[in-house]
Amino acid sequence: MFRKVLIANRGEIALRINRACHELGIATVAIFSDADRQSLHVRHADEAFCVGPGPVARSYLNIPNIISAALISGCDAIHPGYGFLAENARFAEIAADHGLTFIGPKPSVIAAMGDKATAKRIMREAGVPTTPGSDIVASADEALAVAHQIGFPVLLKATAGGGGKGMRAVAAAADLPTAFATAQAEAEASFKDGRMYVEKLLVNPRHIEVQVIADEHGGAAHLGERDCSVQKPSHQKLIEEASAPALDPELRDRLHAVAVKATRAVGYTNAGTLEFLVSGDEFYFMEMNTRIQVEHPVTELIYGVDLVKEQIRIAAGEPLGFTQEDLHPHGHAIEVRVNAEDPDNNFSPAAGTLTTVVFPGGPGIRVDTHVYGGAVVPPFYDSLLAKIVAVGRSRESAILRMERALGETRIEGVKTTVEFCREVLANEEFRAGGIGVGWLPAFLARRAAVVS
Amino acid sequence: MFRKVLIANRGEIALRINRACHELGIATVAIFSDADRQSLHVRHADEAFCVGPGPVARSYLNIPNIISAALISGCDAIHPGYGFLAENARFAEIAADHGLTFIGPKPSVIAAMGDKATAKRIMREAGVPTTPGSDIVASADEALAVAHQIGFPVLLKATAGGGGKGMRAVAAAADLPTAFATAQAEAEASFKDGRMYVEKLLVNPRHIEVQVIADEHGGAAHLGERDCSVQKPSHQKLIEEASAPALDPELRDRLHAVAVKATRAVGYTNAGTLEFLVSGDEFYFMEMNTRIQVEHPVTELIYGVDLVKEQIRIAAGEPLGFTQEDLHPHGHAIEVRVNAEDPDNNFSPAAGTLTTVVFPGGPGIRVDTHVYGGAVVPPFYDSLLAKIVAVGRSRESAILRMERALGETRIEGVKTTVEFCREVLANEEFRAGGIGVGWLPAFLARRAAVVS
Amino acid sequence: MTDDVIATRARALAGALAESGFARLRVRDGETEIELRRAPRIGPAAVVLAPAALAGEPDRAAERPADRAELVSSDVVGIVRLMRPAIAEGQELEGDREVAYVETLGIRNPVRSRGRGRVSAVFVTDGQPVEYGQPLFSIER
Amino acid sequence: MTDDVIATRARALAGALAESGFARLRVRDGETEIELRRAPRIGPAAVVLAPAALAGEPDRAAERPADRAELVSSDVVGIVRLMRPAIAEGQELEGDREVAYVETLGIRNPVRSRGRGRVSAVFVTDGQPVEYGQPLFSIER
Repeated sequence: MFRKVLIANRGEIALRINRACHELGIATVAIFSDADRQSLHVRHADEAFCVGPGPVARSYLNIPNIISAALISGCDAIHPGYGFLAENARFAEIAADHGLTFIGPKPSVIAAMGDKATAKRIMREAGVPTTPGSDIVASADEALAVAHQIGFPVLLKATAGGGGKGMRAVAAAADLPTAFATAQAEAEASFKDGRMYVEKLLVNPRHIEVQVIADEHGGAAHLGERDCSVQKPSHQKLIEEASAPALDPELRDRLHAVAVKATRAVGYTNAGTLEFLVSGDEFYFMEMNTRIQVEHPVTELIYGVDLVKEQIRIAAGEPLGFTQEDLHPHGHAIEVRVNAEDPDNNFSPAAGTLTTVVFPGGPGIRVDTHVYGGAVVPPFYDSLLAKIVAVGRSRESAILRMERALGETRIEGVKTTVEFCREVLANEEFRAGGIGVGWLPAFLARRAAVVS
Repeated sequence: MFRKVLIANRGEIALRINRACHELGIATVAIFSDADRQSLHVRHADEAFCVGPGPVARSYLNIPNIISAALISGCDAIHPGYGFLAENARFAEIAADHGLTFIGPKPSVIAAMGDKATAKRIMREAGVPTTPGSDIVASADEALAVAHQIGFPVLLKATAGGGGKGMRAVAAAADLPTAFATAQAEAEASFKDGRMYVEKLLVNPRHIEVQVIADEHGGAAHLGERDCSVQKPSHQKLIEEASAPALDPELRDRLHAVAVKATRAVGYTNAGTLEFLVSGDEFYFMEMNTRIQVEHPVTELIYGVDLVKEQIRIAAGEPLGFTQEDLHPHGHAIEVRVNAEDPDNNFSPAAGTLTTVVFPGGPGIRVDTHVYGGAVVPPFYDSLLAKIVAVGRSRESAILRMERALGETRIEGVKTTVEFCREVLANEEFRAGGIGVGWLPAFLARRAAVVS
Repeated sequence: MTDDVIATRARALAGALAESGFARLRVRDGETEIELRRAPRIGPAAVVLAPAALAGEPDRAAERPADRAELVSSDVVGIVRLMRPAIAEGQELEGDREVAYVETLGIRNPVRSRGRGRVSAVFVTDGQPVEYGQPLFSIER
Repeated sequence: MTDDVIATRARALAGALAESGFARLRVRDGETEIELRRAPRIGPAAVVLAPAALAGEPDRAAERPADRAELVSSDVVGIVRLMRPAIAEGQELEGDREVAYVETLGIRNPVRSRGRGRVSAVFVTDGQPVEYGQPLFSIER
């Protein structure tokens, strides 16, 4: 087992990793930017290094300073968390070159899954259903031919795309040439890579993802699925659940089986997530995240497995402590992301000082957070302040518990998503279960119409 | 099910009950003293009534004002929590007389278990082993005869005793007459009841208690045992665990079986706890607590049962939602009591304003508390500020998790038991498991010797 | 602001005043002005509740004999019953009569006027539930 | 207090000063006095670290040309290497020479003296690990 781990992240996930390390008896080294000097992740680590000023490019993405901090402090491994350098294959390689174990899959797997077109091709070859569509198309005409073949509506996507850039939804043939030209221009400008492909556009699918885990000795298992269909118009997840409600048991079994098969096929090691779009009784591979996810606690709560500890054990060469047969979910878990955002203003992020911070407690409640009364929310980073997670025997009891937990929560100083999420939880359609990714944007539109 | 419940308590247990009610869709009414106006239990309840000034006799023990608040606000039930009026049979009767359901066992059972000598006799008759000893003895001579029969050391106890008053340990026959006289005088002065009995004094036994639950339809089950042997010299519990470590499986099974048998024999309904002293491979009934215990969360965490919700359901006439066969413990849980006390000064309680309050979070951690940054700790009440509970797959992982959780905890403004409990958790004898109730006082004595 | 709300706020402010160590606290909020002064005599902080009109007359408000107003509060949780003729604002009191009682589990807890004075405010209506410490009325002595 | 500790505190105080909007901050703690003044020029806050002896000479401390002291900090995380002859307190500097470098993953990040001045404090020793923003030395210009 490792003696000392550098945590190449900030915020709640840095604390999460710090907790796992300490519970395993491993010393920790935090990194921080000038803006995070007072952060809890710095206070709780055994050592801490300032690696740069507030802006991420100069601190949390500053590979030389981060690797240097790991070497100076005598670390033998680096945990990247999520975001920042978590899916940066080059960072993983540089770490390895300096004798540091990167807690995650092999760099080649990170790189393959990081390229969307490559990932889709690999998965298709492994027998995983992917959205009907093309490989790279050379022109708008070629895209049009594919679109006619798979049927409208379609999605034009840049293979290097991300954050909605280089992507256009096209409802009819007449609109395609213009959409292709603008999306390609956007991709060239943003990513210096204008390669485009065409995909069938699913109407209001569900976002369902499967948690997988694999060791370096051939052991692999899934830890069920999560439903992350409550997404902001920006496609960012807001509320997640495990298990997925109102999901056909046969479809669920197929999802799980395909996920484990794919994990083995790509030679995956460590924890990962396969994201699928589910439409009717079909599912399509979307992407694989080669890291721990924000929403991993809902899985932990129903499976009783500490995923971050497992990540560390696997990276240290240990075999999985369980087989598929040992894993049985109990109850239902739901997570609400408490973001420093204004839901009434397009979820625009807020920065400032948190004057009051009271989190919920009691039975069935888990809170993962790095903030406290008096903490400053810097303007440079993700707006996630806390994850509140509720577990109950049934989905209904978990939702009721979450409602009372949000009722206990008091955060003052910045606007947050707490009250908005209470509205969502109270909604009958949400409560019925099985909503698609288009539901929250439609809910927001209805809500705005009522207000105005 | 009830529509509205009055919570006749304060502090963390009032919040705990409030949570259970809200998760069941029941409205709540809090009561509070003038000193608790800013308390979270007041803020989170649907309604709140001030029932008197700070001192408990005029507020939290003020039966007319409490019942009146319940009637005025239209409650149909009262949950007493622990302490205060929780084991006051008269309060339960008065509530019933006013048409309010008392969430607990029948008043007659509360009364019978509240008298130690009666409780022991009833249990003995039900086939539960009790400490060898006498019924009421009329004189020191009679006590001496009993002592010779059961063997020294013995304990002289007032049947009305409590808090160590009217109790004397006697090592040899020569010391008995004087001890008897002083203990009896003390009992007469304190309780106006000088009736005494004699009991075998067990040397450094373990305090192990069994959680039981029974409905009004003949359903009864146990939820395993808790080890509460880490006790301050005042016999107050400080750290509790479920399950009990290093306990012979056969002895454990006997304890569980006897507890359920006794529960049925006394016609017990609702949640209760049978406390035993365990010495070698024998166990002896000590007392039965006819209420929820402070340390109930350790049981909840390993059994996945919400005991307070079950209390409410049972009082509303519902049958238990499970049978003994449905109940299986998973993992190990440990609770640390964070008290506003100075461990270096005989755990003398402290009052004041909490300038900083940061509680731990993350996987496997539950916090039950009513305090927050800026909260005032009044001088009138129990010193319990918070219960931090950790659950893990094994006792070792639960202890490691608790150590990191206590490391994250920051409470400033009053002295607390946090750092002291970390010392206890780090101790090899504690970690080995199976220590007796004499262990912590001895640990304190050794510690004081080192310091001086 | 209803009298109920004013009373609740006044009680909260009285707590704040007691803790602050200041002798006087004035809060103006829209149409209502609440002023509290620490009573020089033994007893709870005196409370003066000035109606809206006074907000425009600061001088008069400042000159009022505020430290001579006495707050009469409930000692129990129960239902308040006003004796006939019902006590009213502006009424002059004499002697020591039972002006109201608070009923708790069928027991009558009398509230007495305790000497001369002028009723400066009545915070409760007949049949209203009250908690411990809730102001019933204030009397200028 | 070791220089290490002083440096750490000075950096924390510099942050506090920057946030406060005040032009000057002085902390006296036992034998050490740390005084910070906002630099009138563009650039980071100037830091003056006064040794213990100065605590008894408030006038001199107040009169020092504090706003002319410049703090030289590390821009990277790495190991500091002092060039020979090693920079020392009291040393007069001229020109723009490389007085040290910080080694990060084998890359040499030079630290230059940038003109005339007198070394008023050296906070690091040769071979010491430093983090981003860690003061290396201060120079009075």
